[in-house]
Amino acid sequence: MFAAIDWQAAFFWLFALISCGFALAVLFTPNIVHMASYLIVSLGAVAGLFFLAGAEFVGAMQLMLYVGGTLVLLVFGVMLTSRSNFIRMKTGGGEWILTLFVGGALLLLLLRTAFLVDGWRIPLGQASPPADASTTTRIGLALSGVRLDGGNGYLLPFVIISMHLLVVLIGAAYLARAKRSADGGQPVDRNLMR
Amino acid sequence: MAEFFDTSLHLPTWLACLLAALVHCGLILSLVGTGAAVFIWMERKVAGRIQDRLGPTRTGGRFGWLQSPADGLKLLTKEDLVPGSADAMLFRVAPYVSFTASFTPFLALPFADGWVAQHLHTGVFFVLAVLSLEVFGVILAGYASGSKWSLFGAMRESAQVVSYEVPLKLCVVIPVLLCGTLDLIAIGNMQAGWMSNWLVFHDPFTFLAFWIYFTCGVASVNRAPFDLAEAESELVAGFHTEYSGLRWGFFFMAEYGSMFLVSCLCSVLFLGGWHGPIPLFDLLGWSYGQEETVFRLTGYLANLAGCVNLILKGVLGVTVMIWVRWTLPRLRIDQVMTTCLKYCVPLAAICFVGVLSWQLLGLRGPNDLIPVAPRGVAGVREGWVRKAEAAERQAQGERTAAAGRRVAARSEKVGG
Amino acid sequence: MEPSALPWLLGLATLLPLASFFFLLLFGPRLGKAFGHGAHIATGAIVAAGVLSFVALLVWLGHHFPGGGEHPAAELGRVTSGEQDPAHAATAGLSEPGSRAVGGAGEAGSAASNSPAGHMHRPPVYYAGDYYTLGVFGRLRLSIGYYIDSLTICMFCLVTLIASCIHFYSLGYMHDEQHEVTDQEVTLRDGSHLKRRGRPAVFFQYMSLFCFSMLGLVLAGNIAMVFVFWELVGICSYFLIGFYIERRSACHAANKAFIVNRIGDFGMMIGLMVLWCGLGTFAFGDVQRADAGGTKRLEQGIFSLVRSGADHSLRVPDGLVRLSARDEVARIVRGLGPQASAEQVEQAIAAQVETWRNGGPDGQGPRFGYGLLVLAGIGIFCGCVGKSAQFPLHVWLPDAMEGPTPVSALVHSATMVAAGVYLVGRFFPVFTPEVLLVIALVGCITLFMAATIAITATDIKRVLAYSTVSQLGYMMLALGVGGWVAGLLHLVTHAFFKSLLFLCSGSVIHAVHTNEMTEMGGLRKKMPITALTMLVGCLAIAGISIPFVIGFSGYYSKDRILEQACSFMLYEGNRSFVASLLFYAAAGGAMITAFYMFRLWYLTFAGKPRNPHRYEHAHESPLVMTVPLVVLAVFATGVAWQPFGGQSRLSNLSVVGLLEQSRPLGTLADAASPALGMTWPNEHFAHAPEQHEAIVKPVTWLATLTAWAGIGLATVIYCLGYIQAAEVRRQFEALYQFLLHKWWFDELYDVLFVRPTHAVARWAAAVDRHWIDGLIDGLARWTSGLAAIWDRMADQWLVDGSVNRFASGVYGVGVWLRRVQTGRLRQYVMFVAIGALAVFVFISFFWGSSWAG
Amino acid sequence: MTPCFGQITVAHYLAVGAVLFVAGIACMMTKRNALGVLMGVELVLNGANVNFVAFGSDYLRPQSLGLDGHLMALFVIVLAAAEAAVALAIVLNFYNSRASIDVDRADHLKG
Repeated sequence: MFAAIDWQAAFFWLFALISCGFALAVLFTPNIVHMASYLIVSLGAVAGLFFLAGAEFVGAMQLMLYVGGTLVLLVFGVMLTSRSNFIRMKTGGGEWILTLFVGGALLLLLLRTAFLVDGWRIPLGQASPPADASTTTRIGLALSGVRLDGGNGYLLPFVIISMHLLVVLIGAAYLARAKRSADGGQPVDRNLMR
Repeated sequence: MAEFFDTSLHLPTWLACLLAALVHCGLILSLVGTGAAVFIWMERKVAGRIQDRLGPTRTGGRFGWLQSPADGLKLLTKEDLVPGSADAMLFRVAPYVSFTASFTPFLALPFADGWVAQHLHTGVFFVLAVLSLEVFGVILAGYASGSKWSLFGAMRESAQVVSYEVPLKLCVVIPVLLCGTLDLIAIGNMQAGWMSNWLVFHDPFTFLAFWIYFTCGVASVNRAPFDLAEAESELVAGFHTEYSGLRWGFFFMAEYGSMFLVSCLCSVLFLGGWHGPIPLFDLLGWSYGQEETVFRLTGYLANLAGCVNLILKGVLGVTVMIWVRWTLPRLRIDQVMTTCLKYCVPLAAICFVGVLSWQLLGLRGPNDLIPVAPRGVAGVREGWVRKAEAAERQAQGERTAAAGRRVAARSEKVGG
Repeated sequence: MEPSALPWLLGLATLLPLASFFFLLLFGPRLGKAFGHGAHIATGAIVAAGVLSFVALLVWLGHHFPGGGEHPAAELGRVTSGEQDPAHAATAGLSEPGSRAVGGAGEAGSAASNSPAGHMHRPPVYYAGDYYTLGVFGRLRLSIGYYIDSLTICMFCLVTLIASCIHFYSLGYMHDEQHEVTDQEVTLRDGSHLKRRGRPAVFFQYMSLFCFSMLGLVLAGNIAMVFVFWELVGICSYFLIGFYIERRSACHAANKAFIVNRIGDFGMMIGLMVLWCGLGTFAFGDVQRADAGGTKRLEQGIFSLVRSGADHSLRVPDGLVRLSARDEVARIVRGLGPQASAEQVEQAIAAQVETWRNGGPDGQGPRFGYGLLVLAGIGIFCGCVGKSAQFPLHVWLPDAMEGPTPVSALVHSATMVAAGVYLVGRFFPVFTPEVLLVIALVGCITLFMAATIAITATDIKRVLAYSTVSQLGYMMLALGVGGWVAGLLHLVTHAFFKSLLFLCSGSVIHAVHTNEMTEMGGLRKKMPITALTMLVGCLAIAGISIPFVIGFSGYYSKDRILEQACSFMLYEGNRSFVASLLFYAAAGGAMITAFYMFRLWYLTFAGKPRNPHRYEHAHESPLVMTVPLVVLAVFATGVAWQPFGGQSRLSNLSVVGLLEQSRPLGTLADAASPALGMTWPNEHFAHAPEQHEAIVKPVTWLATLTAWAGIGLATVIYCLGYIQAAEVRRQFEALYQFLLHKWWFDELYDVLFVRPTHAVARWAAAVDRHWIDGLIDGLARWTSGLAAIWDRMADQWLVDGSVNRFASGVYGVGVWLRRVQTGRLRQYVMFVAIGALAVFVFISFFWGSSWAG
Repeated sequence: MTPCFGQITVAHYLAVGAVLFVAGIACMMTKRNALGVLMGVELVLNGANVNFVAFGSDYLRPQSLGLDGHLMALFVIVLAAAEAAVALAIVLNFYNSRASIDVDRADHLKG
């Protein structure tokens, strides 16, 4: 194990800066495609944070699902935002100020809370993490209802969330289906080919 | 490697790690970059042969083997054009995204037992996740070009890739299921032994799943007959219409890199990875044991041979892709989607259920017919669970020592 | 089959039409042609009931052959006094429920052989009991009981036979009802005729219910049941008369029939109450019943209670005596004082009962209880007057001809009106001589009046209706002068020939679609079977015969009536104007009967067609209608015959023989009425050989001659045309008008009852409208005024005001808050963020940072 | 060493999560493009996820949530995917009816 502590800190700062920076970039970019790109970078950096925190499976999931999901967002952004009028979807300066004020207050509050609790500020110290820290097998077993460390199994939530996903998929497909117009057989939505 | 730098050369740890990382990156880049160049040359030659031509013959001697470096040189010297209506930043970034996405997975791809840049427990997952980012670059390129052709190509690409990821991942889950791990090294090692132990021959369903995987792999890297994103007969050149020079080259490097990656992943998952059809080094006893960590020359040789083995298998896969490209006509977009959603997805699902049933019923595969099977697949998953349990207990023990009473009580409960 | 099966046979026969009724009620409208729209169900039910009735008749004959008593007890002569026989009183008519009755024949007291007729009389054999006891309320026992004697069985056979014929006939007659009907007699406001859906199922449903009611009435074993079925018969009659409900006349007729019957029923209820108060029982016959202790106890029925005198002579029951003499009873109780025990009081009263009954020791005082008995008899007769359309209440029957003709035949000739006569016959033992005289007088008036009205009627069914009234008068007369068998025999024979006549008239109406005889004529060529059977009916009702040899059924019954009337007239001490009137009116009525019946026949069938159009379209009725006519004609001819002559046992096998079996107790004795100074001769008085020359022969010849005279007159006027009817009419214009207007009875009633009632009603309505309504309206106005003030003060200002103010306040707040709902998503998000911030700040104020440490 | 720049602790992760969260919220508040709002939602969920993972990490704290944190993060990811699918379908419908994805124009229900 060659990842020294300061290296971990360095990488943490790297990923944290990337993710926070690009999140703010998402916030301040008017172009939707740029937003999506920045978002992907930001989320990728968050995945890096996950890896750093030892949650490699969650990190991989983050990469796979969020990046995939954002990809689709990107596609939709391209599809649904015509180039000529996205410029006009501008937010007024007053709203920006208000947003920044509220957001800043919230951020300050959250940051203060994060560093307020002593238990959260005490580092792990010299206690080294477990040698074989693979979480994948344990997560897999937990999802199939087996917890080796004595916690609760997650079989039922897993099944429920599977059903949830299925229902959502069907529902989304139904919502987004091409509606046929009364006169012709062609779907109304031809944006895909524009 | 990092240990080597750290302990043998007495470098600072950070420098050792950096050096090790650089070495790994260099190796992979050179390997894949060279590979890409070779593949481009090979593609031309194979295409020529299939079309009853000779292909490149002039540059660099008889076989035209300097054709690819020459092309590279030409591309390097070209002007870096950005169209006026393009989104300049994204237009510039897009090729790198693609390139990065196709090369990064090699970090987690083992070339032999332990020969991996970064050993990840979720190797399969990582490879697939990063590989799926490649399409991101394509879409960015298509969008940023500010051209209709490019946008069309990008849209087609996204639709196709997103769709084909479903059957592809379903097929990938099958070896994962059989082996009980996402660790590529473990998956490869479980296929040691005779050729019959390769997962592709495990049962009829894995055999079918292999072919589906390969088909979907071809589609997910946008190779013919699924290369609708480029579709030069319709879209000029698809998403990279507006690109030229080095950036265009990056796209091609990315494409061939992904082809190679998909083929290598296919080898590791289905075709025994770095293990040859005959377990020569196992029989010789040269191979490293399961828990063996000390360096041995014989073990090194065995791994080297395994690395060559895997690369050969990858090249074989790429060759098949090239062959297919110049043999089959391009599909229409609706045919592409039909192939995916109406054939590949159901078949993959059937394979998944079939493999599951095969395992549950305890049916025998070809490997069971061979009396001498050094390290079989059967019962591996249970073994892994036991191993994980043991690891967990160990971890629990350490945690008990470190942490308070609450965790200790929990540990006792597990022990009881 | 044992006689114990009789109740079940007859009960089943009664219930079958009920089942048919319910079936048709529930499923009738849905039955298709396969069931004749329900007609086949009803017909099947009544035919099955008929079969059961005849089986019952055979069972009866098998066990109680008429006249074949092994203990011939000579009928008592004119015994009006003498020792009563307690033993007999206790055992006469003793019966256990459903078991064989014990005819107390052997104990018929002093078997005096001074009966000139030599007929044997035994106390009637009957079976009485209860199917089911509905409940016992103190002394009052309500039960579904039966009382079966030969009269019951006779009536069952009669009713089911005629009803079966009429059902079959109805299949043809009511055929039009199976599809849409155009009622020519109902004109709508736009001048068109009413079109309606046919309702065959409804018709047969009512017919079934009627049959059930009539059979139940006959079977009933107590007065309560009789009353129930009596009313059921009435309501069925109401339904059936009003079958053509769309016709105003049918509506009125149905209402009239029902209301007039209610008047009679009111009297009947009084009679029933008197009987129940005095006797404490509803049952007719004696029933042996095991009480709670298991000991069998004989419960005496009305008949044996009333006829407890010597040789079943009429004797006022103790209960009535006590009821009447309650002042005396009270005096006795007071005299004994409060120390006396109940037994002592009872003994003291019982000792006095005989004295009270006989009018004191010397017989000169008031005869307690006798008046109540007379009242009971008259009350019951009132009901019969209503149902049998006797003199004051006869007005409904002719109007009831508005119903379909089969209904007229079934309800208003053969069965329902016969119910009144039947009831008089059934209650005959209860009637005192005074009541009998009333009955006879009413019958006499009715018969003469109705016969005269029938002369001028031109509606074919009205003629028959008045003829029915007249014949019912004959029956009442016969019963009133003591001719029990004569009256009931006439009931039987009349049922057959009158239903025959009605069905024939129905056949004619079916053919020519009119009731007016002036539109008919010469129809015998078109409809020979109808003409022939109707001729048979006319001959039967006229009582044509070869004297002493053979005759139509009417001959036998009418002869008996006249004989009884004659013997009543000739009986010593009876020679008075009233008695003579009874006889001569009957004899004259016989002539008029023959006259109007043949007038009817000639006008209908003989001569030349008066309306060629109708004549052209006339046709003989289908087989399903003519076959019942023929069957009924056969019965109308021969129902009263004695098929086997001589002295053999079989000689008693006739309707008369059967009826003799159930002759009520004590009616073969002469009954004297000191108060009236008259004596009712027993029915066999005239048949004594010594009376043959004096009574039988002259009466027979007289009857024959009057009949022939009537026929001759009719022939002369209406067939041969020697005398013009119109001239006669002119000659006796006043009389004609009098008869044509039915003796102005309707007008009389209109003036006497209807108009005063209307006047009273108007007055009451005026009082209601002006005084009561005014009062209430004033109250209401006052209240509403008060309420309006209250409304303004409290409700509008206080309640509504506050609510409205609150509501408008809420509305204002809502309008103000509505501005928050900008519909802008991002603003909502901002609200959420600010809210979260606020919550955080809020929490941090209270908990600080210690909570997570 | 100040607490902020020493060894990495849970608090640091929480800070990153807070920044992501606030950025997401601000995104939702300012973006008129429906897809921008969706991205804001994604950011918010990610901020939450960072917290989960941080609390569940064995590297950061002795008393960690352990596997539960990972699993919660997983579920959040999956549910976010589901939410994104439905939201995109709704956006598509909105676009089909209004030819725009400006959320400010989705104000039919305004009071």
